[in-house]
Amino acid sequence: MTALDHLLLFSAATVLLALLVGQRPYGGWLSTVFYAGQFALLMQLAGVGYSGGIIVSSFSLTVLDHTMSWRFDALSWFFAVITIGAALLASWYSAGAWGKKFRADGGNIGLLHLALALNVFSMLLLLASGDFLSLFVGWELVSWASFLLMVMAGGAASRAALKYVTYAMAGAMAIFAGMALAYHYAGSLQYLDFVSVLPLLSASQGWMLVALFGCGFAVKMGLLPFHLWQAAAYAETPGPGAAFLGAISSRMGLYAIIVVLFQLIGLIPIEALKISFTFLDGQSLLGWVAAFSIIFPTFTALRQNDARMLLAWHGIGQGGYMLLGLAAGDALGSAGGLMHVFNHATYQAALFFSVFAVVHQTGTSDLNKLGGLITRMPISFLVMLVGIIGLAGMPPMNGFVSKWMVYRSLMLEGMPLLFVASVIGTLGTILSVYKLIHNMFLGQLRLEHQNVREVPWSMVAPMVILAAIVLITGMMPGLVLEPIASVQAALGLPVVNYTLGGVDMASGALDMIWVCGILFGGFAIGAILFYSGGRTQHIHQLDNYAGGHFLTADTRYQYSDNFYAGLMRVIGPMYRYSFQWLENSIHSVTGLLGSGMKSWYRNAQPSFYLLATAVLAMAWVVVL
Amino acid sequence: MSVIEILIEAMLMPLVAFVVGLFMVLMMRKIGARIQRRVGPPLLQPLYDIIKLYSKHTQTSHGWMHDIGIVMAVGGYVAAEAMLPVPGMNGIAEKGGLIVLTYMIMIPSLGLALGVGQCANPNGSIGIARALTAMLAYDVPFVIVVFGVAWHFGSTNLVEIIAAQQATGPAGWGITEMPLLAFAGLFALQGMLGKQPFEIYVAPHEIATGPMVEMSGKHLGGLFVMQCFQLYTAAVLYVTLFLGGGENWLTFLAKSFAVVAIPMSIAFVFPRYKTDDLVRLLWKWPVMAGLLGLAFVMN
Amino acid sequence: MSLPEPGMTLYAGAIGLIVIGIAGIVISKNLFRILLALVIAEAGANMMLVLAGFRFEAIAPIITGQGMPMVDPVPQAMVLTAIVIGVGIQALALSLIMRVYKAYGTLDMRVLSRRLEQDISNDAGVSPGSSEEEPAGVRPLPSPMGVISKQGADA
Amino acid sequence: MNPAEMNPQDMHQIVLTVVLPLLAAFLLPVFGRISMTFTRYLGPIVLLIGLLSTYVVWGEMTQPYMIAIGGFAPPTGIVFYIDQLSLLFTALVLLMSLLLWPYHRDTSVREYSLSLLLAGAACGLALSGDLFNIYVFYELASVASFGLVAAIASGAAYAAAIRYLIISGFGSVLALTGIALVYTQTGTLNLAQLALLAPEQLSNITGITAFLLILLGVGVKAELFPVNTWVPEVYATAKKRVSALLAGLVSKLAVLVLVRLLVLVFQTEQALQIMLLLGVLGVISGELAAWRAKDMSRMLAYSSIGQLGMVFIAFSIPGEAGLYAGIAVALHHLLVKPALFLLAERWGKSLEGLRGAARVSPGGAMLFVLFALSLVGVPPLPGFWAKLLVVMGLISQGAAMYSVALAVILIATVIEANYFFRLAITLYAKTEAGEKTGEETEPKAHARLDIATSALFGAALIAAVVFIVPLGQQLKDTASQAANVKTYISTVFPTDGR
Amino acid sequence: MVERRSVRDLAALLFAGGLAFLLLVIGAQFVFGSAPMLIGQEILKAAPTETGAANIVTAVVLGYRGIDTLGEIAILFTAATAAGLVLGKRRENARRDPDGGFILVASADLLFPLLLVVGFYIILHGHVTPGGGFQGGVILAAAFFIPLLARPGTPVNHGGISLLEGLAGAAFIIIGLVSLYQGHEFLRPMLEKGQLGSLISAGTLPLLYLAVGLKVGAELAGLLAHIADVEAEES
Repeated sequence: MTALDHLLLFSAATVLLALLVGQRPYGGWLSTVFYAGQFALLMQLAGVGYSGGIIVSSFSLTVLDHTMSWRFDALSWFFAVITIGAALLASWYSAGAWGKKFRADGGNIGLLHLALALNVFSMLLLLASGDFLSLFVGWELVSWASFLLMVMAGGAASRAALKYVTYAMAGAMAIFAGMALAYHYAGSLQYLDFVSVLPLLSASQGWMLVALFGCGFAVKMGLLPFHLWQAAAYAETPGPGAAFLGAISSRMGLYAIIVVLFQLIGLIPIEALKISFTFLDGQSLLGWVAAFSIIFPTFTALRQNDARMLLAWHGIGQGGYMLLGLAAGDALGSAGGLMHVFNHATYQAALFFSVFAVVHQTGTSDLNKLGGLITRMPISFLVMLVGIIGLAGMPPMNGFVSKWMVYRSLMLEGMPLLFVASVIGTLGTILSVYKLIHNMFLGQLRLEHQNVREVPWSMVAPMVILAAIVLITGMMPGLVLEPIASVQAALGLPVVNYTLGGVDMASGALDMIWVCGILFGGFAIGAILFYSGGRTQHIHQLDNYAGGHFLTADTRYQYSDNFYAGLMRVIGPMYRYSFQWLENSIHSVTGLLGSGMKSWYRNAQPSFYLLATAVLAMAWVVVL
Repeated sequence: MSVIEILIEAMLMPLVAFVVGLFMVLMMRKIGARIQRRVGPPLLQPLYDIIKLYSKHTQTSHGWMHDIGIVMAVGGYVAAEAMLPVPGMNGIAEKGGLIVLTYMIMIPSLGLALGVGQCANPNGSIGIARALTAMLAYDVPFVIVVFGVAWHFGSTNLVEIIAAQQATGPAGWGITEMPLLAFAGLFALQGMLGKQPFEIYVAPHEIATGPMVEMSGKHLGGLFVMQCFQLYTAAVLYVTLFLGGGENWLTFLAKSFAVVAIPMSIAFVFPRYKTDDLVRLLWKWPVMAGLLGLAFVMN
Repeated sequence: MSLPEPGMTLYAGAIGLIVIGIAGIVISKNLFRILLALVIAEAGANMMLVLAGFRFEAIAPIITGQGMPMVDPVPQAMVLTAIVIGVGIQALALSLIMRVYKAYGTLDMRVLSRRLEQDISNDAGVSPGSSEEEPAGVRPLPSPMGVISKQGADA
Repeated sequence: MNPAEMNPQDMHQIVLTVVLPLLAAFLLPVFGRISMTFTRYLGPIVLLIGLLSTYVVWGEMTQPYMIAIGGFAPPTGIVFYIDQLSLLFTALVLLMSLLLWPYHRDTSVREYSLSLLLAGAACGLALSGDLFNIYVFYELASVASFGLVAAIASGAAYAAAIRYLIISGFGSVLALTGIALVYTQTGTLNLAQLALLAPEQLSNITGITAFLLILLGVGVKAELFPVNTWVPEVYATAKKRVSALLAGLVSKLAVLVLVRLLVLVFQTEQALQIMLLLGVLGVISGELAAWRAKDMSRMLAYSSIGQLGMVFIAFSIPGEAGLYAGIAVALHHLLVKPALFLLAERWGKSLEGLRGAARVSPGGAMLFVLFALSLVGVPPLPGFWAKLLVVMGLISQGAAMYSVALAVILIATVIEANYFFRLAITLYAKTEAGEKTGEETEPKAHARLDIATSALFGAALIAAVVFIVPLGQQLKDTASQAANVKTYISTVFPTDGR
Repeated sequence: MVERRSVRDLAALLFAGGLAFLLLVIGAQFVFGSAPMLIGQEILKAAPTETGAANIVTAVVLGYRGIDTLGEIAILFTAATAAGLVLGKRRENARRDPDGGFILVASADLLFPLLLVVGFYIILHGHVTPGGGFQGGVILAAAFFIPLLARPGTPVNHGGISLLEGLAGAAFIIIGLVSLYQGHEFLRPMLEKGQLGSLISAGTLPLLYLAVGLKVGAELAGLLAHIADVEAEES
């Protein structure tokens, strides 16, 4: 029994617990405690995470001559920290008032806890996978566990979940095919044999493998063109579930991509795969996929009118940065990509938490039905402020650091277009997050929200913790970069030269301690200047004038709909819904074929088929 | 270089910036007056305005975010100045660099946006929406420029960039090495300053000065201070990237004022663009020029 | 070319029976005729079976003292079996046909299959389902515009 | 060679699995005049006895052996060949017939005897080692199934049954022709002897044609692609227990027969290719049609066509791997599909009518999800391992056709997942009183018997997950034993080649 | 619609022609009239000693391929049962067709005993002369059925028929089982072979044939009776 076994068993125990007492009022708290326990067990493995090395599970299974084994290395540890942390906070968030209200509204809180525990367990299995078979098994389990989490809300959620499960199965089958191909080439499903046989493969075989695995994993990651399922599926999931999924779930795809494409196959062979008639090779293809995955979803998010959808679409977009950084392939870029996984998890969870806090109090997440809540829910506002600054990637939050690294590595690698694309993505993010916070917390307060209160501490605490993490890791990125460095070492990538404050390198270092220090200093000076002026009198939130005329509170003058009208006049025509169109076309073509088949089976003279087949087959035989 | 010295410099640089910024505002208004055949304000008028606004008696605030927004707007620039090397003082330029600065000068806009947002005035929100759109518009050519410069000098460290240019003299300045990028940068500068023809977000006759609509007293005063910093930052940044920074204070100030003078004189003879026209314009010519310049720089 | 030897002729006859029967099965629309065609085809198949054990100037496999060569008894036994099997199936088919006629009042295969489809669908409470006449529910290849009008939230 | 340590009494007992059901069936009408309760329990008792003897034989058998019926040495007489595969299927036949026995009070004696006859015939199919004998048992099974289909006594059932009868009669004509060709060519019917002669006498056009004719004839039962148009209408009209029996059991036995012939006699390239092609077409057509189906019974019917297509694909992989994969897939389908049909007993109507059915019978919904997951092939459920075997087997064949088949299987899986979970979501959909339209009726709860039976199947599925490792090993042995032609021949002809 | 049908029929004809052609092509390589007879020869050699039946076809039907025969009577039984299930019982009060005329009735009564005798004769001599259980059984069925045709009015005693068929079939199997429980294979011929060609010979084969004959007769009779017994259309 190694420490890894303890972790997995304890995670399974959490599932059992959620199954047994999930329904009870104290079930949420108990499972939160259990997640804390998992976290503690994970910290026992910190050696793996910080100084590298591999810890192997003592379980191993041989089914149908295929051996499945599980182990943990720095990469698994890094992702596991995020997973369990997200689960811990999510279950904390749902344990108290939120859970009560959820049950009161007819939700099945026990199922929620169960689904969450199942997700964590299956993700740990996936992260611990030590060969293709265990990887695939873990992958499928993760897919179906998250399906359970998505589908439980019913209604629109179940529609989205069905879409998800179709995409996920398609992806899984691509992986299955890739796995089979690997088996065909290597003669076994063990990583080592695969790596040993890799150099012997021809370019076309290499393309086959990369394409199958890449597409399969890309589906879960929500990379273009497989992104359509994600936003709705995540957004419709009940609060903590959405936060959890948004934080980590789709990153499992990234994990698999790292393991298979970067660790096993490696960037050099991928770079060697040229696309004929273009200047592209495998690596730059990855880069461009990532870039488009940044831009399109970000600007789709800009058009959303539902806070949850907006965040979910940004989640897809942010995934692009991670892949972009990794595709850049140098120390800085890969470190940035990996760090962005952590950062994104933190601020995305914080944002979802604060949005669902608002939903919890007001019952809607429609950006046209909210506004002015800053005075009513100040803490949620602050959390969202921290979150959006992180999401937009501006100092002093951690999102800035990881993006900075990606930009830097793109500069060093000399990829101007990708650089510009990623910056455009950031600018779009700034626009849409301002819309988000403005329409929810700023502007006019609606009468029906006059006596909304801040959410109780059981929901506030996780939010604040997350916000604190976003800020602290923004000021001291070294905290996160340390394990990442060992991850890079484990992956065989060049290791980033990190300091506590950021990155130390010639030609442009980054020291966030100084930057943030100066920034807050600047704020201090600004504050001194400001408050040295005459004393202000605060006027009531509903005491507003326009053109000198008093606006009664029931007149709606919140500028929320068709935000950025001018911009939309320019880029509006660019929204072609091509992917949507593609999806619908596939759907309806399948339908057409299906009905064709049905009418084939409704034949008046079945014997005719029999005769025809017999004759044709015999003719074939005789002719041959 | 000890922490104390850095801190002192970080104190001094914003002060210098503020003073220079005041004179830039003065020059701007003078230019405007001259073009309109007016006399123009006296020497210390900008300072008087600020003091007056700060010391007004009726100071109406729409809530704490309204105040903090202004604080962020000013503070963000104060911090940004500490990263913008001036002759003799580098502040924390080595610790940040070009990209950090680029994002740093977005913070004031964000603060302003948040502050305006709480005023619950649709005109203000509309103004902010337009301002952010404009930012999206002019930042595209700007980042192209940033990339080009960083690639050309092989560094994002402003100090090194300046050093590299001063080592070779005017022949090695950015503007001679990469004129196309400099041209694109000029557009970005114009946009950054938010003057005509790119001041749709203020549009006094349409949305009643947009973001400023609910501002009065020291809030407006804060915005005045911010404007000083804004002019200074934009000018010095351009000087640093393309005009070889300042060998000494004299050349430094000369270059900076010259850089500010250009957009001003453009501003007062042009009408303003609609938002979408603005976006189209900034995404067409400067971007083309910038990409072409990149191609030259990177070949 | 010479006259085909008698074995071949018999074989041709058997095949003829089979093919006639099969053609009848496939072409005729009336259930009863189809059944008769089936009987013919079976007869043909049985004939082929007998032929398998057939040999010239040999007697039936019954020991009568004089040692003449005998034909293969096994196919005969098999044919005996096959015939009886055929009889059983035909009897069952006949009774089914009577029932079908009682239920639907027709023996036309096409009408039957249509009515059957209707019955099943009505019984299941669903519309008889799509056919060549009315294709799949969604428009085959929707134009992007159509999508835009349909897709509100998720794109 | 009959192992010495095995006493002949037990060896020959295996015949009982075929004979006793027939005997009981003959006598049922007689007993029916004496005591109704006795007749009700006679069937299950007989099946249990059969199971018992199968168990005994399984326990004692160390290697395959044969029984010369009537004591006439092969090839003159008819032999039964008993190896793990045939024993396994005999046991499954009896078990299934026991589980799917028409326990309802209102069942007539005739149905009892028909079910028994079907069971006996199926056992015969599993055991027999003689071409024509197989044909006889096949016909017996067909006639019995016609009767069972028509037993529901509705006009639709009669129409479906007669259509079924005609196509299957047509098929058996072809099969008989094929047998005649084989006999004309070789002059023997004993499979072992055929296996001996095949290489020089049947690996030619005649042999392949004969196999084709037999394939199409027997394929009617096995839901082979072009000759399976009877499937949806029959499964939709017949009693669901009968559909379960046909889809789960009879189809598999037909496949088993074909596989025996393929392995022993017709081991040729073209034969495999044709099976593969038809299998692929079956998968495509079945899954697509199921995706469009509007009522549950026909959805299941179409999907079972698809599944059988996959079975054919699996068996068309040459060599032991093919048998291994094929047996695994067939067993899995045999475990899952009957249970689903049992659930469809009350849920067989339109899919829309099933909104919120989970509230009415939660157990049923849960079982449905379980079986759906296994069919889609979600690890660690058995369906996944079966699919894994198929995929690995296909990929190891280089030929393009096999890769196409692989792609088809994978795509079909996606479609399958879509329609199965579309239904699962409908089952669990929340239905407010307001949204319920007038014509659509409240979904019905399951009969206790049905739910209990399919729960048994579910338990078996879970057990298979737990014991997957030994199970896989056992199947591997079975497959390798069945794939070994030499053993077969030397078992039937211990002394010399003839 | 119409032309689609005719096209389909044309195609069907073409295919049928193709089938004929292909089968002929395949048949062209056979040499008929000299069958390989791998099994046949051995049976012809061994049958008299092994079974003691002069009619070797009988030996094959009941001995070598006895289980085929079992399956076949099972099929008949199944068909009869299924037909009974399908056609069901007639209502007593349902309208019946009138009797045939005097000639029909009288000749039917006349024929009945003769057919009975002939049938049993053929059955019992099945193992020495051509003929046997099936042929005889059919005649028995005819003997039973002709009067029914003559007098549609008489109600049929289905119970008796089913009793007969059940017992006859059972007898066949039980004879087989006896040998099984003497430690031999199922259906091994028992009793001494007797003198080839005489009536009392060939061990159990005649008994089996008797069972088969009765069975077949009963089944056919039952089937015909069922079909004849269907309620006439109320027209």
